[in-house]
Amino acid sequence: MQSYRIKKINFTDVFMWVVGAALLLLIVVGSFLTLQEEKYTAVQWFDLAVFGLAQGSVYALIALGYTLVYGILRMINFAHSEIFMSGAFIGYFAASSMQKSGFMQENPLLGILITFFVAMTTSTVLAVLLERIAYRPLRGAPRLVPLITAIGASFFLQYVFRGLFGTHNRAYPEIEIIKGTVPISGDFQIQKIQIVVILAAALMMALLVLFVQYTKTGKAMRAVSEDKAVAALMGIDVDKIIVNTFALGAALAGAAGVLYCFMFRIVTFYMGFIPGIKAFTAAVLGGIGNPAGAMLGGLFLGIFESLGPTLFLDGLGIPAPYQLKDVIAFTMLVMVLIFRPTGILGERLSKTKA
Amino acid sequence: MSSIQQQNTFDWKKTLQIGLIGGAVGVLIAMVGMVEEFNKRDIIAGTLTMGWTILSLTMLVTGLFAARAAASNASSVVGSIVAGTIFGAVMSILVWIVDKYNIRDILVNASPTLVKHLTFEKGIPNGLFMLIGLGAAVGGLGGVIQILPENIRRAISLGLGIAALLGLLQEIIQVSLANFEGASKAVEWMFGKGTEKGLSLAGAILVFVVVAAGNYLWTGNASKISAGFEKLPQSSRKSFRWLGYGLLFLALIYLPVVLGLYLTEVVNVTGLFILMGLGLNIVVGFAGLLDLGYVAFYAVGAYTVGVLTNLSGELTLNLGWNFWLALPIGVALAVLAGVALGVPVLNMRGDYLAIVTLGFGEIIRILALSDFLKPHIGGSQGIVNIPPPGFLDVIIKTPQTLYYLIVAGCLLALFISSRLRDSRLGRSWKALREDEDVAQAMGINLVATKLLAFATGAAFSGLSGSILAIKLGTIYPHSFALLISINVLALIIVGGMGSIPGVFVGALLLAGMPELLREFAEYRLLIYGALLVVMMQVRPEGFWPEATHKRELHAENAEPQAEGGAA
Amino acid sequence: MNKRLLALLSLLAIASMALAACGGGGAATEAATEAATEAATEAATEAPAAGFECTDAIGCVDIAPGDPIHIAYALTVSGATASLGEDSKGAIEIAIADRGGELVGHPIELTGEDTLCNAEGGQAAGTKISADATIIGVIGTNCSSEARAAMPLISQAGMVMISPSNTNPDLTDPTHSDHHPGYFRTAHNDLFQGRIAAEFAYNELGLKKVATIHDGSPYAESLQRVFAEVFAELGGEVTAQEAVNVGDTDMKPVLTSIAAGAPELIYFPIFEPEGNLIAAQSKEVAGLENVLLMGADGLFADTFPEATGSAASGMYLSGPYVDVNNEAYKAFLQKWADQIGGVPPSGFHAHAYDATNILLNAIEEVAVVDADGTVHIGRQALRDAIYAVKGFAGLTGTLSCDENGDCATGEALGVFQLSDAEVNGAWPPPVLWQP
Amino acid sequence: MTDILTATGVTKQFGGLTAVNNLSIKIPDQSISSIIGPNGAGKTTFFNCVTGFYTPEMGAIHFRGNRIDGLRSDQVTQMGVSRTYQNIRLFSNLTAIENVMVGYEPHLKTNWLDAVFHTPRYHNDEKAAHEEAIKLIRFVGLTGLGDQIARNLPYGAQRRLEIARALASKPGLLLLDEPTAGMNPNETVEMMHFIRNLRDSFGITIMLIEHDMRLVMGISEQVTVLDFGEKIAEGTPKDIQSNPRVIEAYLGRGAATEGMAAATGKPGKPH
Repeated sequence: MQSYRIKKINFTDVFMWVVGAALLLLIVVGSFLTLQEEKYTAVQWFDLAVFGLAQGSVYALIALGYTLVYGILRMINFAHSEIFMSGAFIGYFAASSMQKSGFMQENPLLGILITFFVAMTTSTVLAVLLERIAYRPLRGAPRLVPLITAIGASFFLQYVFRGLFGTHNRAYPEIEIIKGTVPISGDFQIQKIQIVVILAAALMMALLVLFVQYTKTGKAMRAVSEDKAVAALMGIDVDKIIVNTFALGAALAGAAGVLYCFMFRIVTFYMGFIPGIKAFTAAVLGGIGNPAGAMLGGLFLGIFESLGPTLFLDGLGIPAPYQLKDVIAFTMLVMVLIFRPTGILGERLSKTKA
Repeated sequence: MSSIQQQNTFDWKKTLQIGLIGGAVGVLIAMVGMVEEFNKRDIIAGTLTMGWTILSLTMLVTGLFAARAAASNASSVVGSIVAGTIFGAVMSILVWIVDKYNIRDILVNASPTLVKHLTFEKGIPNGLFMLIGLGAAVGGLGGVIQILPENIRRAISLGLGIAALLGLLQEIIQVSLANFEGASKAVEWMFGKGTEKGLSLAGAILVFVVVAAGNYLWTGNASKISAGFEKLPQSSRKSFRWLGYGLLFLALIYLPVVLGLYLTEVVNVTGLFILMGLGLNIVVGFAGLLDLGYVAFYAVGAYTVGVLTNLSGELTLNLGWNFWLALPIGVALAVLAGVALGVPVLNMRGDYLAIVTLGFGEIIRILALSDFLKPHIGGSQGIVNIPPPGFLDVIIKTPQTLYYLIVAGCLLALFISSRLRDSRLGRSWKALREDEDVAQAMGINLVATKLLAFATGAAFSGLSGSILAIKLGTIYPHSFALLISINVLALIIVGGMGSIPGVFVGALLLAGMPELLREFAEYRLLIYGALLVVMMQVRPEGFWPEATHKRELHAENAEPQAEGGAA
Repeated sequence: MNKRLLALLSLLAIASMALAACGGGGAATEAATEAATEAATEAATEAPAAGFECTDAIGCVDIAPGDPIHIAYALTVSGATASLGEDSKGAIEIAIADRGGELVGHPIELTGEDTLCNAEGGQAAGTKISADATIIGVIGTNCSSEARAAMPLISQAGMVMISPSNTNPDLTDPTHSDHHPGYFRTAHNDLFQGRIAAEFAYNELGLKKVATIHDGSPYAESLQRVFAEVFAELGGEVTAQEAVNVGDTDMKPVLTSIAAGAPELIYFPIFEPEGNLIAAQSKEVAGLENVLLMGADGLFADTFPEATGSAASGMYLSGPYVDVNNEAYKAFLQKWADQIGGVPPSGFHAHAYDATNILLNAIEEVAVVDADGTVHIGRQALRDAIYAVKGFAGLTGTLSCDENGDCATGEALGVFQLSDAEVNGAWPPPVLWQP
Repeated sequence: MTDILTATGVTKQFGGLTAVNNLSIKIPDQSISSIIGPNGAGKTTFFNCVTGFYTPEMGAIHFRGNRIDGLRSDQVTQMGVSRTYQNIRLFSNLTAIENVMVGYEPHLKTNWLDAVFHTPRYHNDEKAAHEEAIKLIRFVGLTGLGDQIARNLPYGAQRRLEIARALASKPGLLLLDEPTAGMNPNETVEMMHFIRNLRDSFGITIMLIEHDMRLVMGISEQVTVLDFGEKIAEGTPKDIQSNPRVIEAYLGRGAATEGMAAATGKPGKPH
């Protein structure tokens, strides 16, 4: 038997490799040219990176919600971006009323905590309602059905918020203690708010890991994500665990909403859409269903978005590179999925379902 | 309360629950501003506004559900009245709060106008009593309808539905019938006079009675009629069918004359969506590949035609080609884009596919908008001065001339997609949709099959975009937002995934109707979203589900049928 | 087979009968299109009253006694840009009310179409308006993209349209395909606003280096382009012309890249909320701590300084300017408060008021009144009358329409400066400079 | 007798787990052979390797002398290998006839243009596929159920429909993965006759995975026993029944429910 195995390589694979190589070349050449120009100082690169890190932390928090739900239900909860928005929105009402009454100025820390609490509660309640009303009746339906429901729910929630609270921009109050910068050395300095965002996000992610690893509910969640039927046989209430997962992801999204608004301050009914898409991209980048992957993907995407347009495109002489930021993000997503279909860290549950 | 008693009476807890949920929905409808906004339109002139129609409908449905939860007929009606009363009470509490406290800073629609509307301008508390009374009455009506026999119930709901629809479309009906001298008197009687909108009260009652009675009689005799048709010999049945096609053809040709300028424009917009819907139906409905970036091909078609034909002199390419030359290139490039998108996503399943296609759509839109490509495709200023093409001696510019082009496009797409559906390729797509692994194991070449789905879908979309370019005469990147993809997706889902007639139904509902009700555009996406969620729960197969083909028992018919189609 | 043949024959018979019924001759399609396209003109020229012969080149509108003078608006009255449309609509209503709702003995009827600030909406509105032959003139559109799609139809139907807020230069550029006869505007061309902003920055502030940002909207892109061209022409340097996307929140990367060119001023004629984010985040970017900021009328709204916070203080805004001490304008604002309530939500109400008055004046001027009260209005005559408007004293200054349809002169523009007062809720800001 | 399928040293691993280890099998042409073994022995994994769902890390699989490991599953089917699934995987929203017509795919030449313009090729293809489907529907005893949506068919009918679909590709080798799972003893006996009839009518080779020992022993000409991915025995049913290693594999681990001793009529494990 000396015959050779017939190779699987075909036209489409070759095509994709060529495209991938071309893009890589573009990135390398672009970066080289930009750096050679020496238009930007080290301080500026540093600022961009820190900013990307802060942005990425928020993406990571939202991405965790996608990943947790996906891990358990194998479904993309498209409406998660609206859960994030709802937290930020209702948090705004808490924060601004505290600001008006002077409470926020007197007890800024307590005020911030209350804002977090209100936002996280709102998100959680909304997510649990959504699960109960829209998703639970669809267990076992074909895959497209819950996905379409989620898309519908996303638009419904977005426009309900628009109807309820109007279209005008609302701004979070400026809180004195998180304004200003912290010097590092020389010209290098970091915004206080960025430190707050990065630390808060890191703290919450750490808590999540501990929760999933060590609590009873967390273990049950892992069991359900491995095999629902077996978990049910072991006496785990699968429905309850699913609700818990939604609630957990939503709480993180609500917190992310508040952090996001501390950074950018503006609240609108459509604010969830773009961060939602980005966070989902991050979750897929890292390997959906894998919490560590979601965190890594979020940070990676944040930094990539912040540095990428300048680094890759500026040197190539492309005008207004930041307009193309999302093109870079999505192209990267496609490339990662082609060459590593299960994301950077891999889907945690890569059981092949043949 | 013993369990035996409970069977005879109704479940208090459940009724309360239904009433409260209904009330919450009512409050939501009021607070997102739909009551106030929709009250600008009358359904029955001077009697019933559209906002109230929606609220009453919610009450009616609440009553229906409450009645369904009860055991006996008598308790159904009582239950539905109770639920309706609770509905009214919840709304009253809302009105009372809105009236007493100023919460407009938070809830923008909690306005005095809303209070005025909801209390029938009778003030508090008189208006509130009326509101609760209305809730009880309409809820009770729901209960009564619920216990009626199925055929009467259907006749009543159809009658109400058609009357509401006519009232809603009054302006359009009146305008289009104005061309016919004889009809104007009847129209004046049927509809409100002068600037009034909606049906007249007498007209509404007439429409309701005629439709309801007609439906009742029809359902009674429909089976006889169709049986009579079945009894006819094969050949005369075929004659009838041809006669039907002929009449349809004539109707299509004369439609723009009857409809007039504006309605033809609405039909054209609907037609462009039908074209896209037929394409996406192949990708999503047949092959089960959820594509959220479908608008990209629409953009490619439009931009290709724009770049090749424009005379603006502002772009690097300044060809000024004839539209008929540019059209096939537009479609071809759309196909190419379809394949280019198809290749990277070949190995991706539903969820990944959705996000990647969405990203692809955004990439195309951002590139169209970018300063980077501005010299070539116009950037944010779009492409202007796309000249209208000529066909023989006619310049295709007015809605009426464009109509024929769009109808031709739709018929072509209809022809292609129904032919493909009934072929090997159609079966392969459906197999792919049902189970990709098994489909491949049946010998289906996934690469070719998927790429053909993407390519065919993209072709229709590209055609639609090419026509859009000459229809508008200018194209802007903003015309190719994600919302178009969502709109097309929603219309094929509402119509029925995989169902070709469903595309037409969906496009009429989700592209034609919104165009006629443009003043409510704000609520378009809210309603779409709710519609998608509700459809998936209640009727995932859509309003006009995909038909199954009878191929065994009618085996002897299969051959001549195929032949007939070819003729 | 025989049966099928029979069916086909009967089909043909029906078809030919139908054709005959339609007046016969020619293909069905031809008949259909002809009938429809001619409907508009036919209706317009239908049955002129005895004693009046319509000699107008593009037809006349005849208004029987008791029938209204019908004008329409095509404004963006819903959605994100609703404030722009409501602003114009209110002014139109006031202008009509000023005349007691009557003109040459006929009531004025105002009907409207929502244009949604996009080309599709503009086309739909244009089609609906052009289908109604009783309409004499149109006030609209708000967005330039709408006008591009609507104007060919409205011009074809013989109507006139006066826009209160289209600013795109193409629309009144006689060499451009988007220029149509019958189109006028009381809004200032972007060429004016971009120029005065650049002149202000170069001459008044004495700056030499600027950067611009747009958001991909045709309006902002065109305005920043004019600004940059004029600024370079004057001798300044434009260090960067950047762009962001609508929906972006993270402006720091783009601002950092702008900072590399060390501009003294950033001109971003965009909208909320991206404008707020740029203003707020610019203060946090190394190298831009002391940069001056300048926006345009897109940010000229009372919500902007409040939502931006302290960063908005000191910022310049260019925009339409009507002297609040002008008696006529004061009276107008009073009427607004009485008839509509509150204050106008956007900046183009004065332009809309002037546009309506120009239209109504011109109708009055060309109307031919019969003994029985029937009024005839020649469409070409109406156009000519508006082209001939000279020295019209409006709220936005003295307007004279040129042969391309531009009625504004650019004098109703100003540069404003925001201060802490506006951040704390005062509105509008004081004007700083007028060309 | 020639061998239609030869597997040599096939090894398939999942992470650290070796599902199939150095497995070599020869299947004679037009035979009926069975693979048995406890749960998780690697039977279905081997089927997946043969049908192109998996690519084995090592070894080679030849079908009619052509190497097929590493090919895509559609290519394998085109070469004449067809299969059914342990948990029925029909195209559940298509009718029974349509399911079978999809199975006929490898013999169709219709392309996009043929389908749109209804060329003679289209008519010939459709006619052939339709006739074949009707024939197979009748053969498997589903006459009159052809227009039913597959998911509405009763369980046994679904099993037979799946076989009809697999037969539609006119395979040389048919792999049946637990064809009697979930059937009662009567149905199982019926299935046994049906499988034999299948081989005799179509002259094809049949290979099955089965738990029901009565069926396996009653029908097979060759039995291969797997345990932990390795072949522990091979031979005629008689050899196998007396093989001590096999008995140990089944009984030694207390898997009495699937034991050889129960071979006398235990229904397959409930589905």
